[in-house]
Amino acid sequence: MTYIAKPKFHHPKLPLNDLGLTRRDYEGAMSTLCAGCGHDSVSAAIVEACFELNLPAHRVAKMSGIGCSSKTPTYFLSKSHGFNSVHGRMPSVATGANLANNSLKYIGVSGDGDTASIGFGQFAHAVRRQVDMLYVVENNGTYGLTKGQFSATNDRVSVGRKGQKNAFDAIDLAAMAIQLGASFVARSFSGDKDQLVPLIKAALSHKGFAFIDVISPCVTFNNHIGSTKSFEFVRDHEHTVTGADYVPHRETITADYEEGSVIDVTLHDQSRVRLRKLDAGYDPSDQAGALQHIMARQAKGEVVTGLLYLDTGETELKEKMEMVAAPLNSLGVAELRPDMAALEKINVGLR
Amino acid sequence: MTYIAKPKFHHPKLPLNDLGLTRRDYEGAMSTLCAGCGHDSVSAAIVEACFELNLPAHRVAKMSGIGCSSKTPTYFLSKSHGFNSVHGRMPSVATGANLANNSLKYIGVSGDGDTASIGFGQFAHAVRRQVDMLYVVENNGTYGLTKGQFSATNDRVSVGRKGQKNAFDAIDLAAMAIQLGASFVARSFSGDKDQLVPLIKAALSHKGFAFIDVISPCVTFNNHIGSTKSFEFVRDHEHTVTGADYVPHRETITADYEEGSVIDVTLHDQSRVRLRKLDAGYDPSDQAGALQHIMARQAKGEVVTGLLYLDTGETELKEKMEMVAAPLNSLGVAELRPDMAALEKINVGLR
Amino acid sequence: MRVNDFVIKFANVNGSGSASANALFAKAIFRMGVPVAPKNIFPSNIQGLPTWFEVRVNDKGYLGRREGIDMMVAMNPQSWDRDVAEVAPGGYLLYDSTFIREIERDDIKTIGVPLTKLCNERFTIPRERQLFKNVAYVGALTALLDMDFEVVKGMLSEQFRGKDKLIAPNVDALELGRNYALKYFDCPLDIQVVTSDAVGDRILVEGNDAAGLGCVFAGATVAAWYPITPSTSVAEAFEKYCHQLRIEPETGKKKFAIVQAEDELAAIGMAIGANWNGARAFTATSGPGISLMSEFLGLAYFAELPVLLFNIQRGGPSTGMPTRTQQSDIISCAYASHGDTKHVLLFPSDPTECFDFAVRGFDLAERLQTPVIVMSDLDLGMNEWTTKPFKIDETMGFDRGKVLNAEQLDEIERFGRYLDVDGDGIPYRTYPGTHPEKGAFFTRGTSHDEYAGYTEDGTVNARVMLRLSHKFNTAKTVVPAPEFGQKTQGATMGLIHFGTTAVSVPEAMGMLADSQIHLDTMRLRAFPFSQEVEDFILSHDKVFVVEQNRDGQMRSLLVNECGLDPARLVPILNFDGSPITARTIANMILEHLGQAVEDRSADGVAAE
Amino acid sequence: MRVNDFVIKFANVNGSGSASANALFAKAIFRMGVPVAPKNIFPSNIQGLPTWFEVRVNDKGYLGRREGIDMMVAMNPQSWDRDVAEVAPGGYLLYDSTFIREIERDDIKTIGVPLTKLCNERFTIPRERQLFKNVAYVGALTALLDMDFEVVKGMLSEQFRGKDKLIAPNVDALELGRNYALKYFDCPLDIQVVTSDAVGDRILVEGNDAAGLGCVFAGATVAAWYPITPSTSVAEAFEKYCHQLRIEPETGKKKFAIVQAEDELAAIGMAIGANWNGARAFTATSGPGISLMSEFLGLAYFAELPVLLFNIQRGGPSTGMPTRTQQSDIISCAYASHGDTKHVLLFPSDPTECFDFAVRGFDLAERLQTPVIVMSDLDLGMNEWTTKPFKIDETMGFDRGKVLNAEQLDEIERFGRYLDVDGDGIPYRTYPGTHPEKGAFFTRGTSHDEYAGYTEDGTVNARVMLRLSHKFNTAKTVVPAPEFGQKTQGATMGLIHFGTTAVSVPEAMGMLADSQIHLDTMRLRAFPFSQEVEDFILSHDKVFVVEQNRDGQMRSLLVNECGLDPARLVPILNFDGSPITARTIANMILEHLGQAVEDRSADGVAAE
Ligand SMILES: Cc1ncc(C[n+]2csc(CCOP(=O)(O)OP(=O)(O)O)c2C)c(N)n1
Ligand SMILES: Cc1ncc(C[n+]2csc(CCOP(=O)(O)OP(=O)(O)O)c2C)c(N)n1
Ligand code: SF4
Ligand code: SF4
Ligand SMILES: [Mg+2]
Ligand SMILES: [Mg+2]
Repeated sequence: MTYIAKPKFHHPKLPLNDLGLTRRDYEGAMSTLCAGCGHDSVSAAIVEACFELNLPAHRVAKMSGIGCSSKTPTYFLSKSHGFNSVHGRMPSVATGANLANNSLKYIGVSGDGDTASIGFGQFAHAVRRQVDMLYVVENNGTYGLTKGQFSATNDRVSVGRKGQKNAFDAIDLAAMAIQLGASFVARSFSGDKDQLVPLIKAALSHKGFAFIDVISPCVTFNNHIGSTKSFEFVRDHEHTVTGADYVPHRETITADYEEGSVIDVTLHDQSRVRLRKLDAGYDPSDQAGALQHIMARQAKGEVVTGLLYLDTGETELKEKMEMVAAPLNSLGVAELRPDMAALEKINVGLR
Repeated sequence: MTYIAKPKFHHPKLPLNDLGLTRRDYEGAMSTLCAGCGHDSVSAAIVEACFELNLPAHRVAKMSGIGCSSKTPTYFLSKSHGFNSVHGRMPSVATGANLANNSLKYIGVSGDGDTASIGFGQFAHAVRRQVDMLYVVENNGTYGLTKGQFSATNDRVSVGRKGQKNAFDAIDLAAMAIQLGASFVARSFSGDKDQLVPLIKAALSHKGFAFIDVISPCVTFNNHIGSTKSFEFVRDHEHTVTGADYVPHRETITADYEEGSVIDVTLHDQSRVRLRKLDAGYDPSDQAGALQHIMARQAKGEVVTGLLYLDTGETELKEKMEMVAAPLNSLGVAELRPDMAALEKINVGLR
Repeated sequence: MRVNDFVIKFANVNGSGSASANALFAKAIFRMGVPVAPKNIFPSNIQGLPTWFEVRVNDKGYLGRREGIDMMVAMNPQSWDRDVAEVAPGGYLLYDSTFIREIERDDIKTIGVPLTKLCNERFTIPRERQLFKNVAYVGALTALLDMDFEVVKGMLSEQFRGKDKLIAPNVDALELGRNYALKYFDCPLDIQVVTSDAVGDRILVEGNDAAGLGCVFAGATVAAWYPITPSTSVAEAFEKYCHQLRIEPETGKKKFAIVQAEDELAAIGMAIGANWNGARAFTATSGPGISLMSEFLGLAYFAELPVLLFNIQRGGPSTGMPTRTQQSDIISCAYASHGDTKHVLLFPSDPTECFDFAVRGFDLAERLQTPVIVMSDLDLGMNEWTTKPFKIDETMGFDRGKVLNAEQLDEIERFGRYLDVDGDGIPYRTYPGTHPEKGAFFTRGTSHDEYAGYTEDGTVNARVMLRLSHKFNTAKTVVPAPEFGQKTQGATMGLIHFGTTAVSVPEAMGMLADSQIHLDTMRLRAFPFSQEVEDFILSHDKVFVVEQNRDGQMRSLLVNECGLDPARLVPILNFDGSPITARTIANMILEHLGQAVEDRSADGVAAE
Repeated sequence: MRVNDFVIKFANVNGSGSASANALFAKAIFRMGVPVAPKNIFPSNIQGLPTWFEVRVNDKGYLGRREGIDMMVAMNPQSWDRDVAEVAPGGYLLYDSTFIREIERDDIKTIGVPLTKLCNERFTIPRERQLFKNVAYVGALTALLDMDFEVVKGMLSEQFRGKDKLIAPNVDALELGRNYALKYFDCPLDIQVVTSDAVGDRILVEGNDAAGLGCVFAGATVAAWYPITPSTSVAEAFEKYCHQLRIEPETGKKKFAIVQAEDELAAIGMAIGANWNGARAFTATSGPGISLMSEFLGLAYFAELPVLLFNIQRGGPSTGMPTRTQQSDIISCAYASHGDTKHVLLFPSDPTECFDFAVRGFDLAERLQTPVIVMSDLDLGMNEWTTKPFKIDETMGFDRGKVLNAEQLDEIERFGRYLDVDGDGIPYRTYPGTHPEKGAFFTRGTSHDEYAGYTEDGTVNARVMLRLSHKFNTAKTVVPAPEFGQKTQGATMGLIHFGTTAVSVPEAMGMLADSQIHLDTMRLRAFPFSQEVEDFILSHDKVFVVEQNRDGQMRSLLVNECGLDPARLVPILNFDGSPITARTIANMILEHLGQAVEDRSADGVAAE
């Protein structure tokens, strides 16, 4: 909601990025979420990442579905166009937008209800198509906006606020994304800005479908003891398999990491993501192995975070579709409409 | 279609099952599929399995979506009720039917278009709910009924009839089912009746969600060289990890298998499924491991078949829902409607 | 003096705990025997935004929303300006005088109670300080409005039964406000509540609660739903009452199954599957869900499957105004799905009817073998209404419609699922598993003959479609008949209304009577329309059709289905998302008739 | 003698290769300059079921379907009985006399050609033996009907250009049949084709092919679709023509993107996303897809997003008759989605108009910022029609509607996405990424103010809703106007029709004229209806509305939107899934007028 105008003056001492912009320039309207909601931290992390990446905000498009999480695009990047579509159908809208103009950056924000239930089919197929976008699920295990029903990502052992038991297993969206072939898959925690911001930066620099499952607690409906999506639980059970630092492409690498535990992967824009192996058994380039590892650890009640899978070799949608370089929406009559002679030839062929 | 009446006389020499019925009693109307369509073999396997299991046909309900595959319930078990619902939505209809009366056996038949595209969300959630049913996908990598478009299970390397390339990776429905927690997952081939019939029998004896991904070639649109769903390709690339034989619960086990390579698993109705390890590295009770194994082999172009995953410990929907033993549809006014006194008490509480 | 006849409004911040205090206030008046109509006006968000609670108190039983706030309890600085502006001249403004506020109006009376200060002094835990402010202003109101304090105190004890140590601080907070008011103001004011017996045996309940309860008494065993405001509480109520009334005592097991589906398509799919299989099953949703369910509704229509669907309408189109009320899904429900389809609709106008139509809805759906949609709305579903107590006729069973059992199947030669045996257009069905040899058939959404066999013969299909039309004609004779309200000798004009508009109609008629305008009124309760509906229209020169939507959707339906000249039907429309008021109805009719109109506060939102 | 005026029907088994032989036959007549109307009547299955191909040959240009088969080529034993029964008295039955058949009728003439025998003798490969039977009967027909053999032979050469070694055996098969006929029958029969110039510059093309081509010329770059009969070929045609016309020569890359979506919800979601982002995007579907798309249609209506949607209507409701034609989605499209919504519809009546409406549809969708639905049907979409050649006006660009670029944004003070700046109800939009500082806004389906800000103020929302109504009124002035056909001096009765019914109307009018009945006719081309539509109705005492559905959906729309007395509008309905015939129209009108009616073969399927 925008009823409270937020003063937007530039404090002289605010740090500027390469575009001469401050963090304020990447903010949005005032949040109307509950005080303390994890989603607000995710918005802040997106702001931070875009600021640090020097992204021109108007070249970003914000896509979402319906839910508290899906509302958040109003609360960051107010200079970007946004599209708050219908429940669970953001992936298709983002796919269409992407086809029309692949030169923008797409940030899709969704909730676990929005993605794992009503939108599960669209999510899976956006992954499969390798739509070039960052897809963030703000995962709180519950339906915030409709007041606290279990979502499909709620763990079987996780109980409701009033002690309700959950009979069903959770859908692990990150594991799903890996199995479906997403080329960048991470999990993080809204409470862990140091991990989240570099992941968002790397994801935004990746070409292809980048998925981040952010555990983002719902303070109102799912932050109690017994919930596995509470701040406390995640803090206590987080296990980071791969640390990821984002290195802009101009920066040279300084060798301050231990030999062997660090891998540098060059992203499509020549920036790099520096992976730090925090779990010796984990290989973020091995799809089947990563999956097995995650499933095994999660079965033990751990929340596996970090960069889970990265494949810089996969092509993204536009390449798959063999489209021309120019955005389709930039083509005019001259490029698109054949002339009357071409039409007449068709007429002749139909006689 | 039923326009050609099929003579239904009992040949005196046809073998009878324990119910005194012949295979003919389990057949349906004449198929209107293309001659040679894999789906007809699957129908035949279902007939065979039901005959051998001595199932009273009227206690089976046949559920399907839309497609050539979804038409097939007309072609088997003509004494069973059938429900040919809408495209991709059979899982929800089957779930509802199951809740109403869990004492019937449910056989859901779907296609790869029906399940992996439009119905992907419903499929995933039926798995997650452990609906007690046999769910068969007659997987031909194509949309048969709408004349041969690629489906989402079509492998990336598989080319179309006219040489069309496929830019996208296949969704492996069996792997999906495993990850989503289905308690019985198998893959088979319509051309391999010896493997398929016992699998169907075991699946029908299993309590919970039993999934069989049957590669069932479409002779009209996807049986050419270059297709990975052709009879030839599957025959050449099939790799069976676990053989499964169904053992009725009365039969004693005769030890004619090699020690160590055979495991007997008791199903809920006390029948057993005898698993023969054909791939030493494969353990059909290890969810994450099985998944990894399948993904790795499939990546090499193999078609992994057999019983892929079995978990007899998982509860099915009705148990999860803590429902009474009697089917809900058998309860009458007396069991369901509280009396006026109860209502009056509620009225009082609302004053 | 406004005794038992006023409107009070509370302006709060949502998530601040005001809801239960406000509800307590309204219920206390109800307990004093005075009819109330509380309305929650809440944002589509969880915490921190403006929310209002409006209570109309009226012992004549005029309980529709009314313009003009006699007293505003203004607790929210965010909405302060408009809250102050909304007080009727001569009305009261109660506010938290801990903070200094400029009040620009001199035509209203202000009552400052330093609620924050009082609570901060008395309580120490921050959350308590916050919560008890709400209880404290209720306390102040008991003094100001001269409410029966014992009633209010008693209700607190009831509310916290089991958590007894919460009672004392609550009563404390109540007295904090009450004593302050008694001390500093001339209590009572000229707005007062006096104990009465105007409530009679009526109850105070939400429509969705009643609907959920109705489903229990209707014998529904399966509910499949997907959360969406304002329908969520139908499923929640069903669950609550099932837990009370439907647990098998011996085993603790459930004689019901409630599934939170993955979306609305799945929800209705499950409900259809269960009904096909002989269980009574329903789903509940709102606008966006209706759109998503429309493919399945077409299947159920054509394959002739019963299913009950509650549509708790909210502001459309699209996601629209999810926390506001409208009656704008009439057309999309009546003709839901592609192809030639028509669906049975029921229009409850109070919670009692939500209950009754749940019970009757299942009978109709099974009798007619078709979807039945109960067209409630947010106002009815999510607000408490003073309404008649629930009743059932214990001598009546469930009408399961034409279902053949094994014995009956044995008696017939050849079962034809879609044969019109009785000439009423309604065929016979069988449940799966009934008979080893007979009665099995294939349910399909593709064209079929009378034996449920697939056919591509268009003539056969057309015959089936015509029988469906005939069945829909039969429906006219079994759906709830319209109810006739005011009937004036020789009136040449009539008024048609339905659903929640009903509560404002008698008052509107009174206002019109003051201008010597007399209308006969008819309340529609169902679609398709029975002959009486057509007769009513034809027996008047002009009929006003009052609706809460932009396009006059019910009017369209009337014209279309009764084949009437639309010139006879004058649309009276309100679609700003708040319940239509008597004044709006009266004024629009007066305007149409070219008469002088009394001032109304609703400014231009109602059109045509 | 029936020269250039007859109906011939082929009864085949599908998947047996008859389709191309039959099409060859029809096209050959067209090449001889005689207008033809071929119609495929195919099953919803891939192989082995009865399929028919009906060709009407008529040099007066009466190309609607006509009852009475002058010659039946009966190749399918499954459907033999009804095929024989369908031959008009005095007509011919051509059959494969390899097999002995009882023919019970003595009022028809039989022509036995031992096709199987001839082909088995000549060809050795089983598949060839099967396929060439079809070519052989075409050969026989060239002799029997006196067709220009060189034309037919020439077409075979064209068809197999590149696979030249197939030409000879095909010609062989052709001659096999031809020579047998010449030898054993008195050729030609009294049914004949004579070279003519009645075709003029017309082309023979399917509506879906034309629609796909139209999208190319309209500058569409994104197509997202999900396979469904009978709409699939729209996307396929777009793909085919894009490959011809839209590959960047330097790189071989595509100036288009076609996505086979995972379902219809995704298909329209993608089309909407692309349009939002400034590309022209469309989708194509049929009934079930319309139902599934309705939530998104409501979003596009309310958030004011252009999108073009082709609805190739088939027999409803539900999965219905997927391979039969109907016009039964009028209501579900006009009012698709919950809440108060209305959508722009276009009604093409031939392939030329499918092309034109694709081009014009994008202009309208972008000008009006709303969905536009092209309401074609299976008959039009999947059959070849003799139709005017395609034309474009090269001097005209695309009308991209009110879109602000960076310079224009610089010039305005404050951009308001939903402000009615010009008074026509149409606001201005911007594409994402246009300007670093200005013009960004949030697109949403929730209630919003003129600056696209979220609002829960019902009055503001009502204002937006009223502007949408106003915009819809503006639409009336820009959509294609109705076309007036026959206009008789002083006629008191009129006839309204639309879509594929058009092709049967002139002939029906001729039949009525024979009974001294004269009607003025008007063909609707768009919804909303312009003033002319209302005027036409009001200037006649009685107007027949001809539709191919059960419920008279267009009539409802006319009554509802023009506020007319339904008594003026008499429904003429056909919904058996086959295209309406002139005889049906004429007879139903005669019946309505109480006049004697000529015998019709369609038995009772058309109602009211
Ligand atoms: C079609 C449809 N169904 C249901 C809803 C109601 N609804 C709004 S938000 C929401 C769930 C949101 O959950 P999630 O995506 O997890 O977001 P959160 O609020 O938890 O961030 C639902 C069911 C809707 N808006 N549209
Ligand atoms: C809502 C809807 N969309 C599209 C269709 C058209 N349709 C019918 S079958 C089918 C695909 C069938 O493919 P699959 O499930 O793989 O079955 P197969 O024919 O290959 O066995 C489609 C898209 C439909 N009937 N309903
Ligand atoms: S309800 Fe939960 S998810 Fe929604 S804003 Fe509040 S804390 Fe966040
Ligand atoms: S089209 Fe393919 S899937 Fe369909 S019946 Fe024929 S062979 Fe089978
Ligand atoms: Mg959530
Ligand atoms: Mg398939």
